[in-house]
Amino acid sequence: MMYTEKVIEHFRNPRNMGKLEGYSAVGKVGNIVCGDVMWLYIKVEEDAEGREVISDISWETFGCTAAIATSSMVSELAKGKTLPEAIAITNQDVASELGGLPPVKMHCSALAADALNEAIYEYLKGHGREIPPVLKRRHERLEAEMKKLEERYRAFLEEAGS
Amino acid sequence: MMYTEKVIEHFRNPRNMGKLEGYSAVGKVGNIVCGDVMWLYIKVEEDAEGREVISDISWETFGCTAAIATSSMVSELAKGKTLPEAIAITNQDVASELGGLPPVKMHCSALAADALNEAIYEYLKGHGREIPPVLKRRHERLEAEMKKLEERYRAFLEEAGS
Amino acid sequence: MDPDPIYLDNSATTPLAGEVIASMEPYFSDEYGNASSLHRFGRRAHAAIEEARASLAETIGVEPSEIVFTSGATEADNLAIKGLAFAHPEKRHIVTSRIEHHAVLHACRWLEERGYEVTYLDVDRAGRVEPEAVKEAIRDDTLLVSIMAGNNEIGTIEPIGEIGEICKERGVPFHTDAGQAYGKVDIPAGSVDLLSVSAHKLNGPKGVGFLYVRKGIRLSPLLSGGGHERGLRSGTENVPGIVGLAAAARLAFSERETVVPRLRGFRERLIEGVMRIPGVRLNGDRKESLPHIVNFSFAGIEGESLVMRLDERGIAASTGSACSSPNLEPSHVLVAIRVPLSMAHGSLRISTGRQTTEEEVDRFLEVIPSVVEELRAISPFKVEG
Amino acid sequence: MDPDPIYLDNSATTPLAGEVIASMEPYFSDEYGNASSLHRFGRRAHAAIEEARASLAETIGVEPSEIVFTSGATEADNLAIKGLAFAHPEKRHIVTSRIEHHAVLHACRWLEERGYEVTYLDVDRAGRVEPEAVKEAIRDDTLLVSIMAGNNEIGTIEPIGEIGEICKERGVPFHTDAGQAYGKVDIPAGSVDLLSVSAHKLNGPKGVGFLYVRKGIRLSPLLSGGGHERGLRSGTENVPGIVGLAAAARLAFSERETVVPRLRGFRERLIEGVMRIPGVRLNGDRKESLPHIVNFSFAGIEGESLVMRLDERGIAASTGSACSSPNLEPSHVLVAIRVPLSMAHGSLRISTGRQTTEEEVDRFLEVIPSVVEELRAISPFKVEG
Ligand SMILES: Cc1ncc(COP(=O)(O)O)c(C=O)c1O
Ligand SMILES: Cc1ncc(COP(=O)(O)O)c(C=O)c1O
Repeated sequence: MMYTEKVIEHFRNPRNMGKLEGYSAVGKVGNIVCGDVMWLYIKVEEDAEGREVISDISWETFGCTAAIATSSMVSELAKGKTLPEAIAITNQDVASELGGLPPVKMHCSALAADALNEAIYEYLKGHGREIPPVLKRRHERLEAEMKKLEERYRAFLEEAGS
Repeated sequence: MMYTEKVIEHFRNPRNMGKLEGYSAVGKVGNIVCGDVMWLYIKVEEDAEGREVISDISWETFGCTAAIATSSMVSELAKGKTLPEAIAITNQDVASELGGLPPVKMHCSALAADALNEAIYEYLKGHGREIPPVLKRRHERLEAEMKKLEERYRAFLEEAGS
Repeated sequence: MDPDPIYLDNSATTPLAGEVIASMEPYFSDEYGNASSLHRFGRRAHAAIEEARASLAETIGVEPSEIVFTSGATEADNLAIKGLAFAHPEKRHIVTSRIEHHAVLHACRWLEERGYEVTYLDVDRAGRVEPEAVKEAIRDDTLLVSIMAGNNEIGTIEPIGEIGEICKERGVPFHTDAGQAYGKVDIPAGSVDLLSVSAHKLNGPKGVGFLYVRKGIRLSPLLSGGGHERGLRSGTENVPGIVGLAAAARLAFSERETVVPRLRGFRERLIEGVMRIPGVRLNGDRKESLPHIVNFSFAGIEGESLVMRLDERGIAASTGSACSSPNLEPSHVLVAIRVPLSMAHGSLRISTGRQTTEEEVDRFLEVIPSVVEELRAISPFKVEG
Repeated sequence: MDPDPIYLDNSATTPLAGEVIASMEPYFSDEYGNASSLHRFGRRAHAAIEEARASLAETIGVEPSEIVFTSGATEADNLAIKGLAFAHPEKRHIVTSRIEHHAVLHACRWLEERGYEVTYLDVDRAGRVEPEAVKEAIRDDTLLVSIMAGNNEIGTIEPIGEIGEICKERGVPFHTDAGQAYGKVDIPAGSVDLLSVSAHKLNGPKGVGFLYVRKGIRLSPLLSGGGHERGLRSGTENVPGIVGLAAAARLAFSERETVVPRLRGFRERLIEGVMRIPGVRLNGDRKESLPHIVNFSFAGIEGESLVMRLDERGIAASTGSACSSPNLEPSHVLVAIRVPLSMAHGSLRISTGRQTTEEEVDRFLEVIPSVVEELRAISPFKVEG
C-alpha cells in the first residue's frame, strides 16, 4: 500500500487540527467499528459582500494516515469558501488534491467530504434554514449507513464474545 | 544418491573386465529392460591339491556405476576361490565389500552374485556334474524372473508404441 | 527522517544474519548444482541439503527423514492441513483455534468451503487455548488438531505439550505452527505430529521453511512433480535457502541462552515503560509469552497512523488495526481475546530480535509518549491523563 | 579430477549470474522488510516486488497484475492445474501430452486419482504434439489443455501458438510450462492463459518463479493464508528471490540476440561432433529445438555410468536412463518418442548456458569418444565401428 508524497506531507503536518473555539456547527461522521471517526468544526460568518463563508475550520480525527491527511486536506479546501462552494466539494476533489489514495483507502476521502457536509447541514438546521436537497439526501444516506454499521457493530461484538 | 569411495574407485578402475580367452563357462544375467546386463566368464582349473578353483575370471557389463563396481568386486572376491567357496559368495558380501550401496542400487549387487552363480551352474551342467540344490534353486528363480521381465518388456514396448 | 532506523518488527521478518549470508554464498555461483544431478555439482548440493536436514532435525530431536523442506511456514501449514485432508478423505472435521495465523485459518476455511466442519476454539483473555476444550472438540471423524506454539500478534504461548498428549490419547494427528516459537522457546516435538517453521522469522532467508512430519503420518502432496522430499514436496530444492535455514537455526539455538533472556528483559522494559502512558492496555499474557513479542493498545488513537508516525520518527513496528488490513477488519486475534473494538484499532506490536539493542528499546520508549500525545491531540476521543 | 569442471547441465539448473547476485544482495540485510509492512522497510520491499513484477510482465507483454510469484515452476504448474480444478469442480477432463515435465504429469495424475479423466496426447518421433490432436481431444467438460513450450529433455519446441488458437476457439483455458523456453525462444503469450517460469533455469535463484494468469482466469489457491499475490498465493514474499528473478529475466532478454545464436551454434557443433561416433542417435528435432538442449543415445552403454565417467573427466551432464531415476524406469519422454529401450538407457543430455564457452564444447567433444569407447569395451553389447 503506497501513499503519495502529498498524503504523507499532510499526515506529517496536518492543517487546522484540533477543536475550534466558538464554532458554529460540528459534523460528526464515522464509527469506531470501522476505525475512522471524524469531527469537523466550522465557523460561519458573513463576508464583506454579505455571503456566508466558512471563516474558520478545524477537525479531530481518529483514523489512519489517509483519514488524517484527508481531514487536513478537506479543511484546507473548505476554508474561506461560501457555503454553496463548500457543499460542492466532493470526495473525489479531496483525493485528487492529495494526488490519489490507495484503492482500499478511498472511503477515507468520502468520510472527509461527508464530515464537511454534515457540519453545513447542522449549521443550516441549527439556524432553522432551508436545507438544499443534495445536502439532505447525503445526510439521510449517512444516517442509514450509521444504522447499518451499528447493527454490524453489535454482531461483531457478540462474535467477539464481549 | 551417494556412492561410497570404494564403489567410485572400482568404477574408475574396474578389475578383470573384458571377455576371457578360453573360458570354461559364462553366466549371463540381467535384461536390457531394467538397464543392467552382466556376463561373467570363469576359467576353472584344478589346483595343486586337486580342488577345482576359479583360476581366472572376467566380465562384461552394461549398466550403471553400481553394476560396474559390483561386477569388478565380485570378480575380485571369486578369483582363486574353490567352487564351493565361490558359491557361498552372496550379494550382501559384494555390497559390504564395497562399503554399501544406495538402497535403490542394491539389486545391482544381487546381479553380480547371480552372474557368478550362473557361471558355476553352467560349468557344472556343461561337465555333466551334479548341481548343488542351492545353485539349482537360484538358477530356477533367475529363469522365472527373466520370464517375468520379458513379459513386462513386451508390455513396456507396446506402451511405448514401437 | 532518522538516519538510523530502529527495526522493531522482527515478528514480521528479520534481517539475514551475517553467518547466514556467509553460509549461503558458496551455493550461488560455485556450488550451484541441482541436488538431483548425478555429477559432482549435484552430489555436493545433495550433501549440503542432507547436512542441513540433519542439523534441523537435531534442533527438535527428530529423524532427518522427518523434515520436509517447503517455501515457508504458509506452505508448511497448508501441506499439513490440506495434505492430511487429501490423504484421509473420510475424516471431515478439524479442530483449531480462533487465534491461529491466517495460513492455518484460511487453509481450514478452504476446506470448510469444500464441506469440512471446523471447530474454532475460543481462547481466554490472555489468548490461551484450554486443553480440555480440545478434548471436548475431538470427534470420531476429526482429521487433525492444529494449535499454534506461540502467537505472532500477542506472543501468547500455547500448552502444546498438554494438547499433544490429548491428541495422542485420542489418536488424532496434532499440528503446531511454530513459525514464531521455533528457536525462541522449547517445543515438545515429541508431543506433536506436524510442525511448521519459516526461516525468515529467524534471521534466515525468505522463501524457505520446513514441515516436520512424524514417521507414519501420511500426507498427500500439494506440489506434485519430480518426487523431491520423498514425494511430499516436489520442485528443485532451494539449496542456498535450505543451507541458510539450517545456519539460521544453528545460530538461534546456539545463542538461545544469551539472546532469549535479553529479549525477555527488553520485553519487561517495554511493558514497564509503555504502561506508564495513560490509556494503555497490554494485550496477551505478561508471563506466558514468546520473548520477542509485546502488544499494546492505546485508547483514542488508531494503529495505522501510530505506526506511520513512529516510522516518521525512524521506528518500524506494526499494528493489528482494521485500517492496516486488506479487509478493513481489526485483527482476529485481538477480537478473540476480547479487546474492545476501540482499543483493537489502536494496537501496536513491538517485536525485538537478536540485533536489537538496549539503546533502541530506550529510544522507542523515549519517542512513544510524544507520538501518542500528538495523535491523541487530534483525536475526538479524549483520554484521562 | 579435472581442476576446472565443465558444466553442461544447464537445463537442470544454472549458476547465478553476477548481475543477479548483485541485484539480490541489498535485500538480505539492508532492505529486509516484509512487503506487507507499513513502515519504510516494508514499503521499500513492496516497491521492489512491484518493480520486478512490472519488468517480468513486460518480457511477455502482459499486465503486472497478471503475474503471480511462486516458489518455482513446479508450484506454478500445480497452481495452474490443481488451482483451476479446485475453482471449476464441474470440469473433469484434462488434455496434456506424454512428454510434459513431471510437475505437470504428476499434478494431472493426482487429479486422476481423484476421479478426473486425463488425455495424454501422443507425440511424433521428434516429440511434437499435433495441434489437430488437441482439437480432437477437447470435450465439453475439458478443464484445461496443458502443453509445454519446450521440452526439458530433448529440447523440442511445441506449436504453442496453434494450440492456443484452438483452445481459444473452444473456450478452454490453455496452460504452457515455459520452464525451459522462457528467455530462450519467443513465446506467444497472447495465445496462452497460464504460463509457468522458474528462475533457476535462467541464471536466477532457486526457489522462485512465477505463473502468468490471464485476467479473467479463476484459480483457487493451493497456499491459503495472508492473501498475498491477490489471494492466489499466500506466504511472505521472497523479496531477494523475486528481485533476482526479475534481474535474471532482464539479463536473459537483453542478451538474447547474442546468447541464443551462440547456443544454437554450440548445439550444431555438438551434433556434428557426436554423430561421428558410431552407434549414436539424436533424440528430438534437429531444427525445432530449444537452443540449449541436445540429447543423444549411445548404443551398448548405460547413461548413468556415462554421466559418471564424464564426471570423472570433469564434465557435468545428465541422462534419462532408468538407473538414474528413482523408479528405475527410463525417461518417459524418450519412451514417448519411441527410442528403443536399449537406446533409452544410453541417453545423454547436454545443455549449455550463457557461461558456456566454445573451448568447453570442444573439450567435451574431445573427451566423449574415449569415454564411450571405454564403456563399450566393458559392455557385452558390441557396436559396429
Ligand atoms: C505463526 C506464523 N505462522 C505462519 C507464518 C507464515 O510464514 P511465511 O509467511 O513465511 O509463509 C507466520 C509469518 O508470517 C507466522 O508468524
Ligand atoms: C519444463 C520444466 N518444467 C518445470 C520444471 C520444474 O521447475 P522447478 O524444479 O524449479 O520447480 C522444470 C525443471 O525442473 C522444467 O524443466
